[in-house]
Amino acid sequence: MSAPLTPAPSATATATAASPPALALVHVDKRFPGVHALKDVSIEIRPGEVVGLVGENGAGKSTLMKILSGVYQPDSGDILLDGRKTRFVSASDAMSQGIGMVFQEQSLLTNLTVGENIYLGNEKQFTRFGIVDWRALYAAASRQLAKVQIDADPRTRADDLDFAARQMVELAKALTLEENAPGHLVILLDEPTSVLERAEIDILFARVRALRARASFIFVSHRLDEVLELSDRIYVMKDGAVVAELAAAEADVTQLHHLMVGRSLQAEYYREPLQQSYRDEVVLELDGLRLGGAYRDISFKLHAGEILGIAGVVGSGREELTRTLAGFAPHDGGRLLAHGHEVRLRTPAEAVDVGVGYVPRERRVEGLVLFLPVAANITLADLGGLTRAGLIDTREERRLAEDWVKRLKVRTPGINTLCLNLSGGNQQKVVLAKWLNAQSRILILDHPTRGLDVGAKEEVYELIRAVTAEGVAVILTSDTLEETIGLSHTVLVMRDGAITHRTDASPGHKPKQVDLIGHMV
Amino acid sequence: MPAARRRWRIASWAPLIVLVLLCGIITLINPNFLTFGNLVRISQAAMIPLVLGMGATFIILMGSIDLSVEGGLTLSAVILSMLVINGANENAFGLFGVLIVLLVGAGVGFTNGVIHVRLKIPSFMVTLGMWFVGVGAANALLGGMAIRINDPMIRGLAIERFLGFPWGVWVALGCLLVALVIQNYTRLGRYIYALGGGEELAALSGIPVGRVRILAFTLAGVFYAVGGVLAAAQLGLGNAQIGTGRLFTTITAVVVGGTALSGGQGSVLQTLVGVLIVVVLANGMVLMGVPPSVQIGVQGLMIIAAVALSIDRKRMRIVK
Amino acid sequence: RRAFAADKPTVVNSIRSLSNPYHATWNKGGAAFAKSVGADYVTLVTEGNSEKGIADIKAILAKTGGNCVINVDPNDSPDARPIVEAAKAAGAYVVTQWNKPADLHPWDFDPNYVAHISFSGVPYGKAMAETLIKKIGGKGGIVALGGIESNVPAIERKKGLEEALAANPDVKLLDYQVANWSATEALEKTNAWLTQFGDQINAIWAANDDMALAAVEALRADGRAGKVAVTGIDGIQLAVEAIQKGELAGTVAWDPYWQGGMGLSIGYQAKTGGFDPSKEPKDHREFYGKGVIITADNANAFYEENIASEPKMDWNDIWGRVTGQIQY
Amino acid sequence: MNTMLDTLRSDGVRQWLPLVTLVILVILVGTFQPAFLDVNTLLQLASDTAVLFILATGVTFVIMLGGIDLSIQSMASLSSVVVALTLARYGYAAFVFAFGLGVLAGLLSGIAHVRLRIPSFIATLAMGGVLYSAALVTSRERSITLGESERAYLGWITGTLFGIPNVVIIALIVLAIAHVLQSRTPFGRYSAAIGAGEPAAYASGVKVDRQKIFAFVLSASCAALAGIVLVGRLASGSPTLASELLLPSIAAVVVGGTSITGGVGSIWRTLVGALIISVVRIGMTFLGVNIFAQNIVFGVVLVAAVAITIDRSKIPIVK
Ligand SMILES: Nc1ncnc2c1ncn2[C@@H]1O[C@H](COP(=O)(O)OP(=O)(O)OP(=O)(O)O)[C@@H](O)[C@H]1O
Ligand SMILES: Nc1ncnc2c1ncn2[C@@H]1O[C@H](COP(=O)(O)OP(=O)(O)OP(=O)(O)O)[C@@H](O)[C@H]1O
Ligand SMILES: [Mg+2]
Ligand SMILES: [Mg+2]
Repeated sequence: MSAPLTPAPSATATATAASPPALALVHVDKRFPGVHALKDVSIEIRPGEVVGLVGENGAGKSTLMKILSGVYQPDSGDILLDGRKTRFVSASDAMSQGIGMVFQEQSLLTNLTVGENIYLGNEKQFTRFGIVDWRALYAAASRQLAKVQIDADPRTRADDLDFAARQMVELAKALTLEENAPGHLVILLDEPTSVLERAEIDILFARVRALRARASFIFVSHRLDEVLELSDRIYVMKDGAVVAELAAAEADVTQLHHLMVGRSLQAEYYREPLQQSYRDEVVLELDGLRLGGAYRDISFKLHAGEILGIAGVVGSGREELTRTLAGFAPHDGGRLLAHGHEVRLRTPAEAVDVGVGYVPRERRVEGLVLFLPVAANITLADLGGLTRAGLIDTREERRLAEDWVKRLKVRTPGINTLCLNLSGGNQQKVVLAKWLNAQSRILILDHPTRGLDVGAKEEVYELIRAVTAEGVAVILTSDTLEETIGLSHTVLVMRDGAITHRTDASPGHKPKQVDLIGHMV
Repeated sequence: MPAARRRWRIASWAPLIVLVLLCGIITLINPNFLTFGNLVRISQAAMIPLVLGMGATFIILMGSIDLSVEGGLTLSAVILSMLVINGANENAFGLFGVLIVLLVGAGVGFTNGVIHVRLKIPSFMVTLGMWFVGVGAANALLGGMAIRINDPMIRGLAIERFLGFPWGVWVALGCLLVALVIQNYTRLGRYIYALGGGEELAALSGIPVGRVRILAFTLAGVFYAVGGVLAAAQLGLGNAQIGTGRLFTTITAVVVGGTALSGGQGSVLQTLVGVLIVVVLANGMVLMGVPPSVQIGVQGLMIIAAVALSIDRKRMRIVK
Repeated sequence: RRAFAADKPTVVNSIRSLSNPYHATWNKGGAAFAKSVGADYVTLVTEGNSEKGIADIKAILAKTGGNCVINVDPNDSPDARPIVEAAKAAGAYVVTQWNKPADLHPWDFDPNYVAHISFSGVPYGKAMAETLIKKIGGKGGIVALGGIESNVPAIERKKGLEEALAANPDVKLLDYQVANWSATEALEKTNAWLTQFGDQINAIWAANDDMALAAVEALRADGRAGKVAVTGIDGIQLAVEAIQKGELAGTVAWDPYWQGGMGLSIGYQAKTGGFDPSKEPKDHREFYGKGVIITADNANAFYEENIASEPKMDWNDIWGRVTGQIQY
Repeated sequence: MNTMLDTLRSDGVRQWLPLVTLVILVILVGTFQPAFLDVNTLLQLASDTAVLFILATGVTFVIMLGGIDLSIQSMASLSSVVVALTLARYGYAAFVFAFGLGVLAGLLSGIAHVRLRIPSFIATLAMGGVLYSAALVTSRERSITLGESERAYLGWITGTLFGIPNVVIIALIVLAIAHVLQSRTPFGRYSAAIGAGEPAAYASGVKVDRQKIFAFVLSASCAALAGIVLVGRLASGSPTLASELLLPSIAAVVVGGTSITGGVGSIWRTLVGALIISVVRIGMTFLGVNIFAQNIVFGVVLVAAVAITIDRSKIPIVK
């Protein structure tokens, strides 16, 4: 891609003179096999400051954060802590020097309790003669949980918490530094908000602001408005280099977008003009559908070419509903008709058979086989169609895969690259390619843009528009209401397992967010 | 949330329920089963698998596997037989000899761990190699013969009793206690679970992953050495076949107890239950008069039944 | 062929493993013989794996170009046929012991298949059972530990036991369990019996010494050492010592030292022209060797002659222990 | 050590490492004992590897999926017993019968594993016990030697074709079929997908259970075939005929570089692995390695071979 746009403004120099930065990277370089992840990056974080970090998928944000937190070591360049050169040989080393991190991927161990997770790697303070005093540890963990206003027993196993709660626990974990490390802290937040609802985001932001007396923060998010809201100063990264540094007060979303992607934000972000009215053909019909305590009495019709957005908070039953339609949790009451035939989807295989494709929220677990090549992932759901006399037609497979890679503009070195090595947005495109290749008529999109940068999001939106234009029906649950409204023809709101509201959302009739929120809580 | 935790509890009790059921059935068929004498014998039969199971549990909790059980045990038993008062040489190191044997066990485990971690070779293969090496070395030391142990202290483990149970059983219970403390009250124990739950995540939390692995293998090696001491005490001799057949019993016991081979789930207490299930099953088979040639088959079916009854299907969505 | 006819043939023992005293002693006998004629000596072990055993033998045949003598205790009786066939094809001479199919005969592979040596399990299994029966005064309960079920010696020894019992109706066989020649398993089975039969057990018959010694240990741990009579078979050193101490009532010594050396000697003399196998009578081709029954009466003497000192063997006395042709 | 490994990191080189290891071992033994490189010796080596390879091939299918099959040696022994018992009466149908029994046993292991959700380690260990008991009972606990007339049916196993032993040809046919199954059919692809990421495969509509059951069927039927070949080689059947072949088979799979946790591997690797095991074993005999040192050398060489052959870049975490 293109070379860095502008050198970092010299404003930095003057500021440094005033107070030494709490933490700084000076001319840091980092390479992975085949990837130059960080190119001569210099940034600094001043005491009490919240620094925003934005950039496309793969721009190098997480790599930078991991260098700051001791997970990776730079190939060259220096790390300055309070103006002194230092090295972090490991994550625990960085922690002991006051650097804490909330990782982008969910990083709680689900087989341990919340309390154990919070102090994992940090039990020493509760250890006497090698024996851990669990009572003290859990009491301390309770105090940490209270900080992030999570009302959970620290003895709960982490996998009994939902994603949002886990994210808050991770924050609580990073905040243990407050007690453990002397002096000024730097807390690195890598996309902490991507799984959070607005209310929880508010808690998080309040917490960050309250802590500024003791800590500086780096905040990474793909939601540019949030970055503008929370940060004092913003670094923009592109292709491994810092291409701009600006004060948040003087920046706006359009400008950030331009700096990140190299082109302007399209006025029509959700491609609304491309939204066509859907067809009459009903592909999926739910009639009084019910599943245990999860949801009940769900009825709607999904038409070819329609995007049906489902809004609702955690626990509203929308997650279970999408899992039912994808074949993971068969309903136990009511009727479900696919293309006019009554079905009960007991396994994803049965769902695939009736034309359903599922784009899961946990892309790296359920979406892709990370250790298989791109081509194998694309054809995985429809190998039958590639099989001649029992054998896979590998030539045809290659052709198809290359075709999809081209059509969806998947950025990959080749179709034989392991999916593991693709960026989030490109991984998501491969998931979509898989279902398009299987000729799915019904796509269940579960948070399809989670973790994607604005540019990648736009491409995914465009893709969704394109497939619906060809008659594919979509059921969408999304991270933000804005996205749900922007994309959908119809929006359903669920609360406590039932539909509380349904509204038309075709262009020109888009409902307001506040109206929907009223039905959600 | 509380509901979820209760479900977990019940699932981990399931093996115990299976054990009680099994004991009930055997007692119905042969009331001798519940005599004190038989309980002592079951405890004698269980003491070695229990000690070995403690070591293997830690390894399996990490998601690894240890096939060097027999190698470690055999080498330890043989070296012990050469160090304490015996029928082949003039050595009489006594307790000090036991200590040396424990160090040998630790050395075997440490070697496993270091090769596994530093050369990044799957534990399956490293420990398979160590199995051959351990038994081979024991064999080379003995030159094929067997050495009788005459040390009264060692023999006492199998013969002398305290509160009706042989000392070896108390040693095994001591090992259980040590294992429980390590599992529940030390950082090593916690880190072992963490590695089993997700090694990359554990590393991100600053856990020295490689060191934990090496330590766990070393610890397991020590347990196998204790198993070797008990086995030598029980048979009154050291020979190169003393470990034969113990590996699969050990792993079966661990899994029957409900510890997942994929790591992260289970505990040494569950292994105690698993060991008892396996030992009671073997004991009961004889008591119930099952013909020898079908015993192993019946045992297989019973183990399938036991595991089917006691596995927590909710937690283990993926079973490999 | 690479090897010159003038070269001394390599002498090879193929046995189950070197981790049991029986075969370890066998191996010593083989080494002693090799030394006596100045031949190269090779030991092969099957580790209980028939495929490995056969493959190793074929490797030796290839390596020596057939200029070798093999004395083999096949892992399982079926193994004997491919071993003999391979030896014949390579021109090597072979002696088998213990295991071979009933319809495989040395005289069908003249001259390469020199002889098969076995020890009838039946009379010795019976003798041990009778030792026990005498010891317990002609009546009482007895339990028995058997070897690997498909194994010929295990089957024969069990048959001897049954014959003895048939002749003594007052002695009851409480249970027969298979412990696969293994001490560990024998210990477990004995433990279970102690529960099941308690004081009904007066004697334990074991198909080999390892199992018998394990039974003794189980009794000792249960506080019954000396109260129950036990016999083994094989005559390993520890068993003889146990008889001396009065812990074991009897065993049978096959003299593995003799087996390891004499098997080679027979083959070696045939190979080097000492005699022509095809001219020997059938009872020199398929014969029972002589076992020595050891009880408290002769244990000390046996110990002195065979264990305390290196046994003295006349390796040229090749037919000295023939006790008759094998009957199938 | 590490830098040397680094230079070998590129995919093209890495792929050939197992084969290179094998060739180096062969040359090594051959240097000291030229008789080892004799065509006949090498053919002998190939025939001696056939049974091991067939067993290992079967278990490769299961290992690719992330499971394990510990019942193969009992299955092979049972198969030998069944053939030996029925050959006189039914002729060639005896082989079909034994093979069918393999299919059935695999079906049962597979179903016990997926339906009852029992780890394959335990399910197949237990199944192995059941099969062993079945072999003991049907053979009445002894080995069954085949008579002259029955041995006539074994020509297809014991004979040679253009100087190549038939067992080698049988092994090559197994290799060809297994290779195609593994690399060219949906089943092979699904196995890799399940081994590398079961949740994603499941969510993509792969019938995970069915693939797993099929893998166990393949494994057990390969074991049955191995048993049949053993009957040919030993002219008899016995409940312990295939004893001690389990671990070498699994070791062959792993030594070839297939990941024991599944997802990565191939039949080619298993072939090379089986040959490495044979070469090391027979090579020690050829080189005259002290009998007491053999087990130690064997263990060390196995570990060293794996250190070279496994492809760490495709295994997320080495466990
Ligand atoms: N461990 C690694 N090995 C090889 N390449 C890596 C590794 N980690 C990151 N990369 C590569 O380095 C580049 C930067 O990745 P990084 O994760 O820092 O991006 P990011 O800005 O955090 O993206 P996102 O917004 O998707 O989180 C990418 O091309 C990525 O593929
Ligand atoms: N929620 C889940 N997430 C991931 N994997 C799952 C989940 N539920 C089940 N599995 C896995 O999928 C397998 C179950 O597959 P499934 O029952 O769908 O096969 P199937 O299509 O029914 O096969 P068959 O047609 O032969 O019955 C199990 O092996 C289990 O490990
Ligand atoms: Mg990132
Ligand atoms: Mg199903």
